[in-house]
Amino acid sequence: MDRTTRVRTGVVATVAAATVAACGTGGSSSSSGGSITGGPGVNVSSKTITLGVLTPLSGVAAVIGAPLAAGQADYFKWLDANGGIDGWKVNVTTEDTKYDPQTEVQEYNQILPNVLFIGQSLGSPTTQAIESLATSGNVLIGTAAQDSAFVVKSVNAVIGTPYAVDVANAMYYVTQHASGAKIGIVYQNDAYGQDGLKGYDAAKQAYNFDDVGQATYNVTDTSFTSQALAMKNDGAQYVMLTAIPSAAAGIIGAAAVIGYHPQWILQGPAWSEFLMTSTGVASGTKTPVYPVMLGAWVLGYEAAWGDNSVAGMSQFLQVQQQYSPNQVPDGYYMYGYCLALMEKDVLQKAISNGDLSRQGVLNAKLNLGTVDFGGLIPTADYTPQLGPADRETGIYQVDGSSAGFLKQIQPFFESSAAQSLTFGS
Amino acid sequence: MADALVDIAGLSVTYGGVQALHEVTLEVPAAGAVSLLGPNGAGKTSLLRAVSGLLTFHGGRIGAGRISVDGRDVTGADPVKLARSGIVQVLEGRRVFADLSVDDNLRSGAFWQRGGGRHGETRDFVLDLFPDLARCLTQPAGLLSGGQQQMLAIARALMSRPRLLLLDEPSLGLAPLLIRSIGGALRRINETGVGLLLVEQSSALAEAVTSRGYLLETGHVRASGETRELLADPQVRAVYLGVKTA
Amino acid sequence: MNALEVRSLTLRFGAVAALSDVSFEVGPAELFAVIGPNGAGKTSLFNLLTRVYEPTAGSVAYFGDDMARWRPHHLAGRGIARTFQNLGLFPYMSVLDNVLVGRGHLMRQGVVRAGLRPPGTRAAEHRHAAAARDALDFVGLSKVAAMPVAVLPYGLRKRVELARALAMEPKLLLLDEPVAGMSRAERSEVVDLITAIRKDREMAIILVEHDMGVVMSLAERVLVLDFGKPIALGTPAVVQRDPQVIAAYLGEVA
Amino acid sequence: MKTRVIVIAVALAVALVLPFLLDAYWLSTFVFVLIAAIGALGLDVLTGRTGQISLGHAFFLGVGAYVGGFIGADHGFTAALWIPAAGIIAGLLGVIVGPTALRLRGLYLAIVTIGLIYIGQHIFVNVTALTGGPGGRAFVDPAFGGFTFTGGLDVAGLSFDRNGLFYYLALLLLVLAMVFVHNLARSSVGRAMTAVRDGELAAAVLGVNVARTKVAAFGISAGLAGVAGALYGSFLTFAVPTDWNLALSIEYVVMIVVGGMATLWGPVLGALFVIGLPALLQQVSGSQPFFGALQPADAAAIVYGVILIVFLLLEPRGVVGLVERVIHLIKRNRQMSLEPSGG
Amino acid sequence: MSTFLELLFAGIALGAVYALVALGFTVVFRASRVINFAQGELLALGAFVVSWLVIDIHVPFWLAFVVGAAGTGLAAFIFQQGVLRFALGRPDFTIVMLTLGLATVLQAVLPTLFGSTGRANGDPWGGTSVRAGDVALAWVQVWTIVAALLVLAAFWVFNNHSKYGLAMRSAASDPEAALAVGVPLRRVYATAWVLAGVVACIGGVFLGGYPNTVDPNIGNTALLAFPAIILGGIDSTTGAVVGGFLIGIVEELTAGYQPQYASWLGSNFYLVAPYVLMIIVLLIRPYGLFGSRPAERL
Repeated sequence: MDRTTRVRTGVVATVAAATVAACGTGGSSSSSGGSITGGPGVNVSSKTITLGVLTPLSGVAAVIGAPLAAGQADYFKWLDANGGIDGWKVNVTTEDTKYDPQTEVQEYNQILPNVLFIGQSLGSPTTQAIESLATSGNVLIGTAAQDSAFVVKSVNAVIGTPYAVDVANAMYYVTQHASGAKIGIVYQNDAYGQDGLKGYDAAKQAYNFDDVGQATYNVTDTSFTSQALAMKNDGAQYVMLTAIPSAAAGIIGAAAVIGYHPQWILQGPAWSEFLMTSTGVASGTKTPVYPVMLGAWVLGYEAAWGDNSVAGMSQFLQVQQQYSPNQVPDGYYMYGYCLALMEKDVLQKAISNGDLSRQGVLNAKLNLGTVDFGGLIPTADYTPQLGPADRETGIYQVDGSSAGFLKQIQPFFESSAAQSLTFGS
Repeated sequence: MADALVDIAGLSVTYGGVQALHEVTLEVPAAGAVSLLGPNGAGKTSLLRAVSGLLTFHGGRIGAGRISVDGRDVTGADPVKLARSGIVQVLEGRRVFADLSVDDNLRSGAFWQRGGGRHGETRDFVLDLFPDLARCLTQPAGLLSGGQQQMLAIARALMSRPRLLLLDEPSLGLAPLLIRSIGGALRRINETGVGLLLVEQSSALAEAVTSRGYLLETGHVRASGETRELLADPQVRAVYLGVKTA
Repeated sequence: MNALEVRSLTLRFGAVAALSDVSFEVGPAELFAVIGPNGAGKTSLFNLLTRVYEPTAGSVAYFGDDMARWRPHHLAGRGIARTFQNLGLFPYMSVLDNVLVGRGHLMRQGVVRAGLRPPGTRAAEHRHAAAARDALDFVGLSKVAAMPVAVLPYGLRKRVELARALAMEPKLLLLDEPVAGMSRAERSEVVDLITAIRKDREMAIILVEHDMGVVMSLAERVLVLDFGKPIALGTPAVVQRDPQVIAAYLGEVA
Repeated sequence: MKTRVIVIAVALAVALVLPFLLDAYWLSTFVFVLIAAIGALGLDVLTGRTGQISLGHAFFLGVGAYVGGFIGADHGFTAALWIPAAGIIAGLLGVIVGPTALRLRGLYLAIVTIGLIYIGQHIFVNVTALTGGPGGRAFVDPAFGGFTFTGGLDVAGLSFDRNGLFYYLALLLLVLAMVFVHNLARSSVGRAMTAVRDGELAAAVLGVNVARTKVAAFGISAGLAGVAGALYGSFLTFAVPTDWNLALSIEYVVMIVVGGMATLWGPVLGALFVIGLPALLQQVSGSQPFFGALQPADAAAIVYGVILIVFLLLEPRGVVGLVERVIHLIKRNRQMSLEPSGG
Repeated sequence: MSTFLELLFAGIALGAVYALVALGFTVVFRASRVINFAQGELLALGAFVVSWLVIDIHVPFWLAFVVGAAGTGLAAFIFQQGVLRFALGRPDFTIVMLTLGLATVLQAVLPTLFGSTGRANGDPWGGTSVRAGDVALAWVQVWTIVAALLVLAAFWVFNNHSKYGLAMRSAASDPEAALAVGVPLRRVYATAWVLAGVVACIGGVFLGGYPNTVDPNIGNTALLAFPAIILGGIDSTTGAVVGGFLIGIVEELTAGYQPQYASWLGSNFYLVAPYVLMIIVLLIRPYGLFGSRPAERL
């Protein structure tokens, strides 16, 4: 539906619309198809389901939002073209949040009456802003944020490994790799950084490694000399960076200037192909930090792009070739694709339960059990106990000759510290 | 009149709704020196602003009338254009660029002159006229005495080689001795062929410098004539000293 | 007791003396004028009297009280009102509100009370508005009470200031050039107004004015300043003939 | 006088039925507008009416939100307590901070108040117990006794959802704030504020205690910001310390300037402009990129920026000035249409 | 000791960028009496244009730098001529809002034209560095300081030895008096904006140098330079420069030592240290270290 007509019908539908929304869940109408209970965003007669996507398509976070939304949308397109879910087709309504919580709330309100659930909400602060609304409305949120706070909330459907778990696994890996090593962490002074620090502290408890120092920075910083110096003076041999790409490059670059070359460990979001070349692929112009980035470790839970040893890769590449042929190898695109895989399973379960109401979808997610992503990301478990769907991390190394500049050096693994990490208050 | 330097006819000036000048008619002969006398608020400054084009800077407007300089209509012209064509105002209260050196003050008056006022006849003339300034060229103007500042303000205006100098109370707050020396300088300037229109409260300066004068009161020309006669006029004494006229 | 006793008042800005060693006193019902050419220090004197400037030396006593510790906003409450040379009016307020600002010290009100406007506020406001209207009436401006000051011609604005000063119910009134920029007819109206004020109420008035006609017809005594120094003090007739005064005004013509 | 009553009545009537005419997007947008209008009204007391430029408003919004969170969410007290408390505590903080600014003027004051933003954020980040630290904290919906906004309300055949309830609460508080500011403006305090703005020294000589007046303006401004912040936090449900940033402060300054400073309706209309217009532009810009690359939201931002520039050039008195012109025009047309029959 | 020197040097390099940004603010302030809230976006614009020319069009860096600086100056000029010229005499508020309007537009235009991923600025130094005794310096940082000093020197020459520099100073000192003797105010204001644009581009390029990148966020650095302009005194170019270096050094030293020696001040105290310094200075000198107090008349 084109947007202007929606506004107009919105005005015409006036009181009725307000009342429907007012009633909260939008009373589930029983289906004409007999066994399926529908809800908002579900058209039982045409067998279509509409999902809402709230993601930044403009502004700074668009680098993440755009490929992530594309990966997700492309999978549903492919799914629809190949028979859907038992004949049910999935539509996606996308709104640009600009990564702004206020805009996110407005748009959540806007799309809510017409969608079954939020298929994607990107970002921690944005998702936090709609979480309690979703909780009271029993609306599932496909949460594209690895903040571990989300994994214990019933309305948040999270794929992948939380930041804290990633860091805990990485620290285990380091202690295995080089026992007695001096370790430090530089983290961003926000929720993301705090989550990384949580995993770091948990691993310290578990493995009693030599924590020589912790330093923070702020997203607005342009000088990272003091952080690099602090790590150097503390003698850290392994430095965890829970950062964003520009800051990771800044810290690593500043360290190189002062002749400090520890083993850098980048949290997933600290990595970007654009740190390496101007276009994000090997053919582009190399960036000044290219040489110092080589050899750094990157934490992740995604298979390397094009790694055909993974079962799900060929289909993934086929979908990408068909619907987004210009997409450069990009972890966020793959993440979006996997998010859609998980949501397909949720819908499949809800349909087989005969309940496509919002509550039905929530129940489906809570009791989904194991989801296999074909090796693109570790298999995940969704249970009523709540917790991270998976606790596995892979370790990659920045490498000039690999596709996407990353080469896996340690397949997915799960550490004891990660296993015992608890979440929630 | 064709040979007049300035010819003002029926000039009315308003600020917002307030009328400051009422149909003022006035004339400065070629190379002449004319004074505008009158108490505070009489409209003297407004008249100068109307001629120099600075009126718009103060939100004023020429309501009616015509100003011509050398027979050319300059009513409501742009102040920069007017300054380039030789009509320059010396503002009341000196207004030197306090944080700039004396030299820079002088040079800023010569923006449109070739060489930017670093050398040349005009500069030599000006420094000869005000030897005090020559002695403190590198000093910030703000540190000069009041009299020196007034000299600088006049000198700065001269640097643009004006043909008409509009002076707003150059004697303001100056000791008699200094007023006399400024008067001497103004006479010399006038002798070089630069016309003067002098707004004054101090009748001493007016008399020393100008031959003709106009008495302005509440926006109207009340009297005009020879400056000396004008100052002897009981009406003027009444305005200035409150001596009751018969 | 004298309304004002000024002793050796001196004000310096750096090396420049704006006022040096000025002494005079003003009786409780006297109209005292201060004159002098532009830049003589008249407004500086007013600024000292209203505590806007701190004197370099000297003292001022108001009905026997030393003013040294007062802040400007204390004056209104003590009964000192002032008009300003370049207008101290607030252009975007109505004429009536401008006058009411002058009565602020009589209607002390907390912020919360002002916003909540509890019962009884209206009556008090009416009372003050009535007083303000009286003052406007007195200067002949009741018709323009609701207009913003910005639209009034200069002459009327001067009168608004006068009305405001009167509405402050002063014991000492400082008038800074009350007729500047007025036509002759307006001037004589203001002279009549000031005369009427003096007849109506007992207050001391200090008048700074350029218009000698006005000064000479109103003042009982005149202080003449030149370059911040007092050069003459006496009745108008005496001052007018003083050769130093004539020299200051008309140069050394005579 | 009569026209004013009619305008107010019409505005109020429109405001009351508006929720029934809006979809959820616009209803939530209007809630943000109303909340912002309360905060803008406060800033206008300080900046528009007293002439003290402040870019620190966001700090007080944050304080209000956290006070609301502390009393309402952490201790479960009624909204009838935490909303006023947010205003009072933020207001007191304004009174405490205000005096540091007394010696400063114009842009110096503006930039020192930016310091308030940065120092405030630093405190917010480090006072974890109150603010949740860098990770932020959640707030609760207003609750009065056992009744909470979360589930909506059905009365007399009318149904109000959370958005609707928030709308009416914000509307009520805005109307109260407007009455308060209106009363203030016509009191001796309000006159003193304007006097301070237009001539500090003259005001002092007339008996206005300049310092006290400025501090009072700081207090009221911060107080209304506190109320707005508490509502904003509650409606948004979650905030991180960096939400109370300079950009938010600037947004409020734009509101009062664009709306029309030192007027009762200016802040309200300004809030509508600053929040409503981008929302409208985003709605009409569609979802397809323009020229293949220009994102609709970016296009909307460009159009908004251009409208802002053109509007400021053409209408120096702000939206209020525009509205007044329109009313004037209607009045004149009415008079003209009446004249022939009358004469 | 080497830690101190390294921090000090990093502080000077950071301060050089702040000084360049602050200079842009001051130039416009002296001409228009307003803070240009679009200065940060001009900075980003300049950096993007240079990066695009070098990386995508393969123009030699120095040529790209000149073209970028000219282009940014031109953009500022267009804004001054197309918008601000019509707002002469309007309240300061209105003019500040107009610069905000420009900032809004540029914030949306830049990512559309150049994308929002970080880009290299294309300078020839890359990640190379040089050692001086115990202290290592990145060439980009060295050149940043050199560039800042060169710009300051150039500005000093322009200010003190050129016709327009003189005109600008006189217009800043007393616009009416300047107008009265024929100083063309409009041209002076336009020149000021062009200069602000050029300085913004230079600041942007060096800010985007190794190990940083050019992205739409670098404009935010402009906001961090506010304490610099206030510290120095908003109408003083010398003050802008001194203030810039001062806060750069204070920020870096605080970042280096506060976590160790004054951890009770909280994490990332260096972010507010410049503001704390600014407020302390202002409490002692309300118009900054070099600023002039505006006269107030009654």
